[in-house]
Amino acid sequence: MRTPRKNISLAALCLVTVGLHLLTAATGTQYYLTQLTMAAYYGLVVIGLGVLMGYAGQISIGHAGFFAIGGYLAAALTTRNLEPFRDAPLVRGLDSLGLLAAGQDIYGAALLTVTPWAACLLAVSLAGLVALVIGVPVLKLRGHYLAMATLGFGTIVYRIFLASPYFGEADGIAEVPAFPLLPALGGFGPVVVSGGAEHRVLNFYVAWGVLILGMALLLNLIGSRVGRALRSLHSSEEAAEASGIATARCKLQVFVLSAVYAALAGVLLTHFNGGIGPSEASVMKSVRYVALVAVGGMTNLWGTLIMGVGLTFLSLRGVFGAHDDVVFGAILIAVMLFTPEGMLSLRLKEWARRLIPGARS
Amino acid sequence: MSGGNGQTMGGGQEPLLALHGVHKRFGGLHAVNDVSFSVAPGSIKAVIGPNGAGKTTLFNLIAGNLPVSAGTITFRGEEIQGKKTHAIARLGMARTFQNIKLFHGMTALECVMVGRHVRSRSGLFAGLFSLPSTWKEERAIRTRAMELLDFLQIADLAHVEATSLAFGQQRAVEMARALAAEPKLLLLDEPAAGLNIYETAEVARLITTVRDMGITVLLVEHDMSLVMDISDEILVLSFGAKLAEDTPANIQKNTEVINIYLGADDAA
Amino acid sequence: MLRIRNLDAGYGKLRVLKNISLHVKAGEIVTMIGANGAGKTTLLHTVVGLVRPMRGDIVFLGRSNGRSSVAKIVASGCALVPEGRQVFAPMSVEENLLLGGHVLQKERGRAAVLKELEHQYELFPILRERRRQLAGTLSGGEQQMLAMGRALMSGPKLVMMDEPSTGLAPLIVRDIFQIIRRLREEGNTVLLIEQNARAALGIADRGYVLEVGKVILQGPAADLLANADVQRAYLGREKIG
Amino acid sequence: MSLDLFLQYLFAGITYGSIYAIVAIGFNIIYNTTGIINFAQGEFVMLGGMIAISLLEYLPLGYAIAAAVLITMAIGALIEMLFIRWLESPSVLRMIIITIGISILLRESALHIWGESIRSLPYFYGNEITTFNLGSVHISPQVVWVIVACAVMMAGLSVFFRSTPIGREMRACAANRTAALLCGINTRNMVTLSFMLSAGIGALAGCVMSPITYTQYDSGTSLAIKGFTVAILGGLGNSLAAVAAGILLGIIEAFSVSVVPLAFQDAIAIAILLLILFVKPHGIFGSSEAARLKDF
Amino acid sequence: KVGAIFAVTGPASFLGGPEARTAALVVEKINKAGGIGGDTIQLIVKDSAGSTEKAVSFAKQLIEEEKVVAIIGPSTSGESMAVKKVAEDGQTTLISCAAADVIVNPVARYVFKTPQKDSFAAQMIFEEMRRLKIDTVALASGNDGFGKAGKEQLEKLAPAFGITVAASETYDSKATDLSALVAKLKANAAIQAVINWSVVPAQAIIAKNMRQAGWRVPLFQSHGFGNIEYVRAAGAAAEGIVFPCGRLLVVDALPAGHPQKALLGQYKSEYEAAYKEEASAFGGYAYDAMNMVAAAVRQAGNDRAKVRDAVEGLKNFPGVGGMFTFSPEDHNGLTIDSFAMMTVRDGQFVLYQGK
Ligand SMILES: Nc1ncnc2c1ncn2[C@@H]1O[C@H](COP(=O)(O)OP(=O)(O)OP(=O)(O)O)[C@@H](O)[C@H]1O
Ligand SMILES: Nc1ncnc2c1ncn2[C@@H]1O[C@H](COP(=O)(O)OP(=O)(O)OP(=O)(O)O)[C@@H](O)[C@H]1O
Ligand SMILES: [Mg+2]
Ligand SMILES: [Mg+2]
Repeated sequence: MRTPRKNISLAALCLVTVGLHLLTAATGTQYYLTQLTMAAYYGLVVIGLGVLMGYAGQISIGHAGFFAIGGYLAAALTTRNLEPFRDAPLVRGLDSLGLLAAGQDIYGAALLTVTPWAACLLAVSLAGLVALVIGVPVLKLRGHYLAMATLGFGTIVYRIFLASPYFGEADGIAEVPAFPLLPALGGFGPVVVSGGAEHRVLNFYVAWGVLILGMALLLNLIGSRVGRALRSLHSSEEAAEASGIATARCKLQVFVLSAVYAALAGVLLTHFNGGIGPSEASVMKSVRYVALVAVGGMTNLWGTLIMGVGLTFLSLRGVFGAHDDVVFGAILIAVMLFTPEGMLSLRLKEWARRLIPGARS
Repeated sequence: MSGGNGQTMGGGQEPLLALHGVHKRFGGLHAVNDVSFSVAPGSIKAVIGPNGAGKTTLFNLIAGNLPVSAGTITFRGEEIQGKKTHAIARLGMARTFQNIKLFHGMTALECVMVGRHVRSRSGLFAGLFSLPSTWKEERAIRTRAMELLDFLQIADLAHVEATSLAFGQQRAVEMARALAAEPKLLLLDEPAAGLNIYETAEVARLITTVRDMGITVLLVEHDMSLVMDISDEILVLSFGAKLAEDTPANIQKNTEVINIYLGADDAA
Repeated sequence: MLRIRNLDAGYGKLRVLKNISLHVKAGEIVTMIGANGAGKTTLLHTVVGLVRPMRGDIVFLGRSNGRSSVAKIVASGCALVPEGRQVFAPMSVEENLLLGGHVLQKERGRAAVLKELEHQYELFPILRERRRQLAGTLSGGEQQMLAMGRALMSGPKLVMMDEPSTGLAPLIVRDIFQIIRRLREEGNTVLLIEQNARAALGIADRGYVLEVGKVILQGPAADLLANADVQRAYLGREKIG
Repeated sequence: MSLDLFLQYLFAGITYGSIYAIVAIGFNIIYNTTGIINFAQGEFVMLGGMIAISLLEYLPLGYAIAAAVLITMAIGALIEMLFIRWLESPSVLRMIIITIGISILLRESALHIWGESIRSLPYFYGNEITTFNLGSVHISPQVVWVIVACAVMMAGLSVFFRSTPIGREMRACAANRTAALLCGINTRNMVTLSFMLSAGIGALAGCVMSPITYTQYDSGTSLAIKGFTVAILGGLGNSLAAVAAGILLGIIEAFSVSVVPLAFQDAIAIAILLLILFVKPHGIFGSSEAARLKDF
Repeated sequence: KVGAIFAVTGPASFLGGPEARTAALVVEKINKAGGIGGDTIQLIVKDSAGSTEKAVSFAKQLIEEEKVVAIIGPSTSGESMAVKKVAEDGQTTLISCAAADVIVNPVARYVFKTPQKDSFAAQMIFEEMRRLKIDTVALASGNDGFGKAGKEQLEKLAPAFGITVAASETYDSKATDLSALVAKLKANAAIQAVINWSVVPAQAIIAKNMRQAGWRVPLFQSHGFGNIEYVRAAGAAAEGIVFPCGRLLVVDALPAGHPQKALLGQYKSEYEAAYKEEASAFGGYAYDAMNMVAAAVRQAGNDRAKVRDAVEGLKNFPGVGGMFTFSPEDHNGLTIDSFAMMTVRDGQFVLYQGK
């Protein structure tokens, strides 16, 4: 009963993706795709968080931390030169596994780094692992205490990246190489994640493809037995437990899942931007993610997606200028005051009213 | 100890649930004090006692919502004190709550489907990738949940948000949710509270039907008409301690129970 | 004392009460019976101002309640013992009672409150034993008594009770009804909602029967007890079997 | 570590700690009435400092501070009336997000009014380099002001919430709004009052600490995070515990300097706090029982 | 059409704010004077709020979409490093207003910067120390890009001057009290002086905390101290602080013939008239960057590659920061001369005359 509706929506999203491309191509405004690509990655973080917050009811003000773990690790591994340690046993071991790549930096010096694929897997699994480890104690907390603990986690991650020379301290890491996702195949060129103008369209499709896939999986999840369990523990953990739901495990699972989403987004966006800075790990970023989920409507994954992508897109284009935060704060307050179900609920109702005028009169 | 077994306890059959010397302290308060009893499979056992006697606390101990201070609880031959609630639920125990706990934002049907949790398997990955096995399972869960709503005569409310239902209907949904787990033992905490006399009778009928389906019932209730009518055996608690354990007929004659709980002329 | 005329009320667009008229005279116990979801709770909430009337008016002690705030209505002497107890869970029993004395304190000062507190402890000795315990950890019955005690702390002229016997031991139920009678003897007026129709009609002077938001029957309690319809619907002629 | 150094660290810790504690107390006031955390609390601190500094041109120090406190209280009340008052039973999460929004708005407004430059009030007593010497330990007089202000507020508020009727009524509003209404309590006014009170306390804190920490349009945010941490660590709603937790955090921070590079100070301090929170999930002094009885 | 990326809001707004205001001022002045060859300059300012991802997004936007001839900014080193590659790929001149040496060292074709090199500042401080016979110092630096770059230079150059760095601490750029740090350093009796390197209010705080702790060793600061606000904030504790800085702060004390004097005076008075706040070195970075772009465009027109060449070809270009002489090997173009040592006396900046 739900399935077809879900699939129609997803198909519509695919169409929108292609449509956006064609529209920009037709109007010669392909440069919009750059910000659309970035926004899609942030969208991925936000929908992952949406499931955690809206469905499982666990607030996390530390998701920028997971994003940063993904991004920073990928950046560090693919840029930090292992050449001086070429003879260390660990490095040799990695090399023999084919996880290292030799290359040259932009000034022509020899460079030995971890390959992007290996770095990506490592970064994402580390983020997942961190989520698993801290999730056990953190998810025992509730309400404001949970908010505090996740906030604390985010702050710690932020501080560590900011204080470690390995991660470039305040400067972050620049000159991150492109990420060859797939080698050239038949008529298609290689699929790479990189910010170069020549890869713009390709990257747009990669990002939106990842987003759509991520969305499809989450939609599956919330319609499933596990999703139902999540919603039930959101409302009463005691009753959920009594129904045989291992609430701690369930919460942990989504927590890790959403961390993996955030980390993956972090990895891909870092390759796309060619760098990452500490602002990506900051508390304000985490707060922003939470706010985007809220603006989209807590238990409305589509709303979260649309608001997440839409607002980040506008912000990345700098349409609000120096008033970015002000506008954001104002939207936040307005939405929470007038349509706590999310911005979309307003319009949907209006449309519904317009579509069935007969019912009114 | 539960020497005097109720009639329903078949010869030599092991009790489904047995408590031995169970204690629960809250700071200085001894809420449950050295309580031992057992419940025979297929019987209905009621726990009564003045307000604050420790009945709900006892339920919370059995269901694993609270840790015991001392003593053992055996369910289906396994010691369950210290186990997690959901693990106990998996063993075949389901309950309803004194203060109804339905899930916000879910329809009655969905609430009951949650109750099916222990009877289904598909996990995170199956859910994420929507494997065919999940579809099948999902359909089965849905069908079974509808059957239960039907059984409780609230099938027409299946798609109404559970928390906006009237009180009695919410009780029914809770019951359906508990039954969905196909438990061996059903704990009911005041199932008739807030119901009028007809609804209470309905509940009584329901409980006996459930028993006849082979589910053992342990219930707490203040409505004596219900308790005396349907239970096979009654346990009386007072100030956390066991005061009496006997058949309804004998309990009604027990002067101590009359003095502290039933009141002189209120036997029905 | 309380007069309700042609009252409509509900939630959002949902109209729960339809054209209700009733009255309560000083010194009376009036009971209202009705099935689940009939709108009994909604009615009490409307009287006390938690729900706004859509139409009609409510006159309490000669003043219209229609647009007053809950605080004003309570201060004018109309107290509600809510359904589901609603105690201040993280606060101690004594604090709960003192909060009930808010109105009294404003009008007659602290000494009066302390005196009233003592009075409640006499009515409900168990509360005195548990005065330092957090209200949320009380057993169901204890909480119910606390809720009643709290409402009575304001020294109300009209006490409205929403299913006070729910979840109470038989002995206590009788105590509660005893207390209600005593309240009348002390000159209080009580509007009582009960599922236990027989007991309620037993102590009441008059009764109303509510069904899906409408008053379908009313009259002296004894008449209602004898009414065949009421018997069929709410009293049960024989024991359950 | 020499005794001198030890004492000097200890005092540094107490200074930080008292600052965090006064911010935390502000959180607790609103929490005690509404059950929500007001994330704009840090902005009240900033506003207090900024307004006092601006008024200093026209008024002597004492009056400027008093006026700043009053104005901030008015702003607090205004915010409550505009954004909070007319909401019907909002969820906790919704309130958190609204207050986050308010905090962003206040901060950005401050940026547009006062610019990004830093300001500060003059020292109440002496100047930047005046110190008291206790043995070989040097203490700035302003630190004494902060500690005294913190102690007075803590004591005053504990008494207020524990034993005055208004304090009790404020707590009742948080515990169960409907029931509070039924007791004849005007819950809306209570909430407004709590916003005024916490805005006032925040503003006062902002003034007292301004000579030490300076005031900038965004100085509220980091203070708010620390204050929030401390409020939680102590156990929400308990001002006494907040002070203890604040000083604990301050001392951890001060002493961590001697072990690890300063850059990791925050990470270490918060990690320790999280560990404490895992062991005592409702704060060091919070009772788990009481916490379970609150709904969020 | 010129693009600008500044951190107008956010944690680095103390840089981006004056920079954006200055750039606007310069553009307005040029346009009022008839623009360049009859065309007015259109300045597009983007607020990055100090975050790299926004800086990258805006840089791409400016290059691909707005087709600007050059970009000035960003304000911080981290952003500049991230944007560097975008500018190279997009073959658009970028004149960064951030300090770190790595931005132009090694040289990237299209990337320039206007702030003086950290290494010059470090050298000047060390030279002064050698004169004062100080050989053991403690470093304190902010945890932002500025502090980080300074720390690297100081640590690298110290051995060459025979100076030992006995302790090096990094503090948070939002730090509100550093008395614990000061206590720790003070406990080390070998330390003869402290060098603090940051751009944030902590510069005033550390001065204050040192004096409050009764510690009298000399305090050296970086050119980040060149903002009168910090002197005011530190009050009595600022007296005697020594730091290298561009000559903007002491313009009145410059000898009449000094090549920068007229320009500095003009910038200072115009800025202060327009915004009612004191001009700081930060705004100067943008002033120079904007003027360079204008000069280059005047020479080369609207062709990006030619503009780049023109910037690289600037020689003896008078700016707020000093006299710029770019070359293919040097994209900063300043010499150590661009700095002068200064100190604080009676709450005012004055040229440092030695002890
Ligand atoms: N968490 C707790 N902390 C302290 N005391 C508690 C706690 N939970 C229950 N109690 C106390 O234990 C006693 C038993 O409570 P319980 O809820 O089990 O009573 P009950 O028999 O279910 O009563 P009722 O029939 O009124 O529901 C009561 O006195 C109650 O106040
Ligand atoms: N807050 C609410 N929002 C929407 N509908 C409500 C709300 N509260 C009650 N209702 C609906 O109003 C109707 C009457 O409810 P009410 O609680 O007044 O009944 P009642 O007679 O007190 O029933 P009970 O005996 O179960 O307490 C019910 O259909 C109920 O679903
Ligand atoms: Mg109970
Ligand atoms: Mg009701």
